[in-house]
Amino acid sequence: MRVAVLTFPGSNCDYDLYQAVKQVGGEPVWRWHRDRGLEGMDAVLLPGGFSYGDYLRAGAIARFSPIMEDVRAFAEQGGPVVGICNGFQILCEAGLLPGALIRNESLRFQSEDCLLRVERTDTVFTSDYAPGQVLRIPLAHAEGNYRADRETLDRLEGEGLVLFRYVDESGEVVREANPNGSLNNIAGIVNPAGNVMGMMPHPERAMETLLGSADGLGVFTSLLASLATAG
Amino acid sequence: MSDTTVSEPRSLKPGLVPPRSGDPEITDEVVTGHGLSAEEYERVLRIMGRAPTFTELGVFSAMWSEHCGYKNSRPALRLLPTQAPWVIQGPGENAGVIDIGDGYALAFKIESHNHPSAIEPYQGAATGVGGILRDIFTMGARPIAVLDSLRFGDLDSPRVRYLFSGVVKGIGDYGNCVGIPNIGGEVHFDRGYEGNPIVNAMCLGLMKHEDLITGVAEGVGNTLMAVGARTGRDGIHGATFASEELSEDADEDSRPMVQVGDPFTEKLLLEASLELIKSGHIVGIQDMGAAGLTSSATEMAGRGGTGVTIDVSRVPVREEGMTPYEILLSESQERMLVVAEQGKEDEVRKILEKWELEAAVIGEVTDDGLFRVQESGVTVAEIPALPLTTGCPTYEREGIEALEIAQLRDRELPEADAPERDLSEAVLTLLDSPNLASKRWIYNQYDTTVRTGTAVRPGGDAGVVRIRGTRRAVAATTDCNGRYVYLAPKTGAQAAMAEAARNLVCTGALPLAITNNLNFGNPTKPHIYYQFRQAVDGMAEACRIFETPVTGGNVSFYNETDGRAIYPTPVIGMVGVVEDVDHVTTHAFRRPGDAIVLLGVNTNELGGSEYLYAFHGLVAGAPPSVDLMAERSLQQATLEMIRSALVCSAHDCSEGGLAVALSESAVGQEKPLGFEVRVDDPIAPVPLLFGEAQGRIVLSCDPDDVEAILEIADKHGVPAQSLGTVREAGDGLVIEAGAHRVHVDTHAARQAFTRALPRRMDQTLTADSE
Amino acid sequence: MAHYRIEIRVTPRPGILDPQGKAIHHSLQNLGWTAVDDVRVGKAIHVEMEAESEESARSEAEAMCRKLLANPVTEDFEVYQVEEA
Amino acid sequence: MAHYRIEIRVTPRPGILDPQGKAIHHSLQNLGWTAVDDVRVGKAIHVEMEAESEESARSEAEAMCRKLLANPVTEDFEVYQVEEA
Ligand SMILES: Nc1ncnc2c1ncn2[C@@H]1O[C@H](COP(=O)(O)OP(=O)(O)O)[C@@H](O)[C@H]1O
Ligand SMILES: [Mg+2]
Repeated sequence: MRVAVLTFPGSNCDYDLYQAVKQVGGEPVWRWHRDRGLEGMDAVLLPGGFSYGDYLRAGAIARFSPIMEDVRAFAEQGGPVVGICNGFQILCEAGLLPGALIRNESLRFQSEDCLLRVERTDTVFTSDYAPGQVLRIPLAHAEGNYRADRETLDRLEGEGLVLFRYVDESGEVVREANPNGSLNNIAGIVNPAGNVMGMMPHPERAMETLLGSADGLGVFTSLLASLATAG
Repeated sequence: MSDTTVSEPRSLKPGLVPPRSGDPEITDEVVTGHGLSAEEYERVLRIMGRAPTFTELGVFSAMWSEHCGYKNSRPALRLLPTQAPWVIQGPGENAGVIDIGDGYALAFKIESHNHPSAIEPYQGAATGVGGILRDIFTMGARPIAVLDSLRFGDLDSPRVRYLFSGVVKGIGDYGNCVGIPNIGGEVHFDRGYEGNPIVNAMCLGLMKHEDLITGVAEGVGNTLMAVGARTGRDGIHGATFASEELSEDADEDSRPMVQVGDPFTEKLLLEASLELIKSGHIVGIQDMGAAGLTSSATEMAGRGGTGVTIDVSRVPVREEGMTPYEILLSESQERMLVVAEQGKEDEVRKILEKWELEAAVIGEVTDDGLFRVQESGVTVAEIPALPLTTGCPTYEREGIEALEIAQLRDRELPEADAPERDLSEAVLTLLDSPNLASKRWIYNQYDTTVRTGTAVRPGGDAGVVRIRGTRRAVAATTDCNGRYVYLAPKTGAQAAMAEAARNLVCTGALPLAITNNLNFGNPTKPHIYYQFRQAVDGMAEACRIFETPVTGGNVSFYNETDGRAIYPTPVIGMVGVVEDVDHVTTHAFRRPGDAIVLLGVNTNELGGSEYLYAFHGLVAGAPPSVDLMAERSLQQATLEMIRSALVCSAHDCSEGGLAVALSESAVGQEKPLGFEVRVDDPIAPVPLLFGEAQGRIVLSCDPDDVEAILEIADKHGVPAQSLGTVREAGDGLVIEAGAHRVHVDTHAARQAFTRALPRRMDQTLTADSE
Repeated sequence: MAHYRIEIRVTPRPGILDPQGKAIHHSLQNLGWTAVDDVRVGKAIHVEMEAESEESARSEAEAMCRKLLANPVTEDFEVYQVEEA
Repeated sequence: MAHYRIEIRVTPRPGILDPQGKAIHHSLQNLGWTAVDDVRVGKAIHVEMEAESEESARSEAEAMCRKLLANPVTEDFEVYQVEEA
């Protein structure tokens, strides 16, 4: 399974994503933002980091990178696209996912493990998790505060497009578990077609217990499994 | 005072250079304003065989500043051991490099940005991180971790809170953006640093042996290229400025323009530099750091035994009308000087373009030993290169201990015999002390997990990063207790070395080498020079006994405000290797029922302790003594226990003493535990619980393994005793000391420990608070 | 063609949380400015460009805002000053 | 007492590197706005407060800038609009 890992100027989790894909048996392929073409790719990953230094707004400049036209086309044909952290921000800026990510309520960069509840397991990104499973996954961002207008939010909730939510240890959605002020404790969402996913926490950093947690594996094994059945 | 310089290097005499129109005339005031003494100026005249031009004077001033020239430190630094079979690159390069096995090498270095951070904490600290990252990747190594060692005044001052929060944000924003995990550091708050904070940043980088490259201008005819950001007027004469004392009423305009960091450009520069080095198109590369283009060009020529010619009109600039003087001395960030193989300039440019950066040809390597600067072809400076770097005058000074410090050390201490307060309350108060409390408020602002290598994050004894594709990991720590060094510089420096080594072995790592950052006051004052010299002596001895040579470092003098010096603070940055990631150990107790064992000996030493500062506002007494041989045995014993898989947790026992070390192991983790221990040493309870005796480590292990642990300790001649047991959180923290009993509620202890910094920092911050 | 200096203001849309404005408001109150009852923080963007006329400079600036400088989900923009220089 | 709306601009001091402005400038050029030759980015701060008079509102705002809103080492500020509302 060939999985494109994009690198924008300022991406810094591309290496980690590359390793994660490799670890679950996929074939990661580097793609520099000025390279064109995603032919032959089975999935596309947009990494975390600080594309263009997060200047202006996180993701605002990267969304105009040449490769983003190909990402849009790839997504429109139903290809799976995952944006993590800065990748999520880019997908929102590009309009491939609804809403926006603004400054954390604390106004500080926030780096810690968070607990996430898996809201749906019938997607290509979460099929290897148990319903309601609580994951421990590192996050590290300054702009992860998810915002959308009322209407969009109602649609996300109504159509079950929220994939991950910040929760406490017992799996409850509580204010204290919310690291950045996101509406409804939203940590990750999927588009209505179910093939474009964005999340702020970093599953690729939770791939082995030596580093603290292996709970992020499921995102990558789910994706690879779906590609195997699709292909 | 004696001038002990090596004989002047032989070199060509420079030709005549007419003054450049528009440049100021050189008067006595101009010379003094450039920080050169009359004798030093005499020396300039001898080297030049004529009067320097204004541009040339600027170059001498920067290169012979304390910061670049190590005027007052070089003779003492020669005393430090620098060799071991695993040292690949010792002092003198952008960073030191050691072999860490499996074909890998580790580059590492520490650097200070104290002065810039005192003026503009955010940018000062940010650019400090930027500079140290560049020192690492110019060696061909990819940065894999950052640590930061910080000192501020007491947090009840609004100005201190402003500095502290700005510095932390600056360090975080820069490292986070570039994507280098922070794996540890330290911070101390003490009135001894009021007005003059310390901001030291350390970086580790990983490479394969064959990727090593150095900052050498080799090969006559090779091309000098300026790479990265454009040159602006920022930070002109920063190196000279960093070599002066701060004064509260310093004229704003006399200060160099603040350098602003651009971590985004740094990230591109990092990738481009590593690609350049791999490409084989370049022979040398160096950061344009302190004293900018001047120091990078002359140092590279000095190391190569060559000369260089630069035309400043070819340097890409940010502003119009910059003079040669300004271009040569600008400290604009995110710039590199590269020596490209002749004919490979376009290849170099291509790589930089891919990363959306500029590369401009600005000069070439020559064989005449001269640093020659031209402006559109007209020579404006011509100086023998070697005397600029190695010919800097150096001074070995008389040191005398200040009488009042000797008196402080000898004074009688309160509570050395009997406690004046409730001991349980005292534990809670100490856990709430910003010096002992959790530093989570800091490292929550640092990305600690990017690059997916961090096996031990900040908050433990040392940070640990595993090396992908091997069983190995590297560990690093920074340590220094300035109070100890203040009270007894030699012992204090040895305590810093000993603590660093203990911190490493507690994570399962064998200490291998150090870098150091010597933060002191004005070395021309005899009692400051005394501190400096004693500290270096102490460090040298410890380096020899621990077999941890020095591979590089940094000296920051003149850390004084209005004549008051900081505590002498020789920060030790120590690195080590964990041979098998299975040995990685942390400080946190793991399971109720585990046995708690103390390695080392409790002593009756309360001097220099946090207890005295917290309850009596005192920095006094003799700091705890250091037995280097005993420390070494302790290190070896601990490592053997860990490698034998006998140890569940290991924690260095130092600041705050035994009571605090035990509490940290219990509540310094997300799921706190309790403990119950008994200590029967015939020592009064306050020094027993809160004295900071060196050479101690608190372990926990399976009760069945206690005997094996005691046996290993015995084999190494390390005293050890079983103290008690890890308990459930609900059982509280219990210490019986003779007839005294400490009982602290676990939740209360955790609250004190975790809330200490946030509680103090959740207040309005303003830039102008006094 | 003439040279224009353009001042643009990009501000959080009403109803959108403005954490920075909230924090500054809070700080101002702590510092004694109790008469302050609202603070909003946005970006002040200064652009210099060549253009045919003031109108065309303005309309270019507005186009930049729509395309790049402001995010319509969370921000409003205003080109409040266009000056020939 | 009356209610005032105050607009403040805090900008990087001339000569100080503005990496954000640089990146936006670069991006605008890539998007075809080649006539742009400089971009600087600062903060646009909107304050609402009660004050005795326009002058006093202005002088309070300037005091806020000096005390909190601008960093004197790296930033200049300007209270460019004070309006009764
Ligand atoms: N400035 C800092 N940056 C990052 N981590 C820090 C900093 N200060 C403290 N820490 C973390 O908190 C831990 C505890 O700090 P400290 O009390 O100095 O520990 P120790 O006495 O073991 O050196 C450090 O080991 C480090 O991991
Ligand atoms: Mg320490």
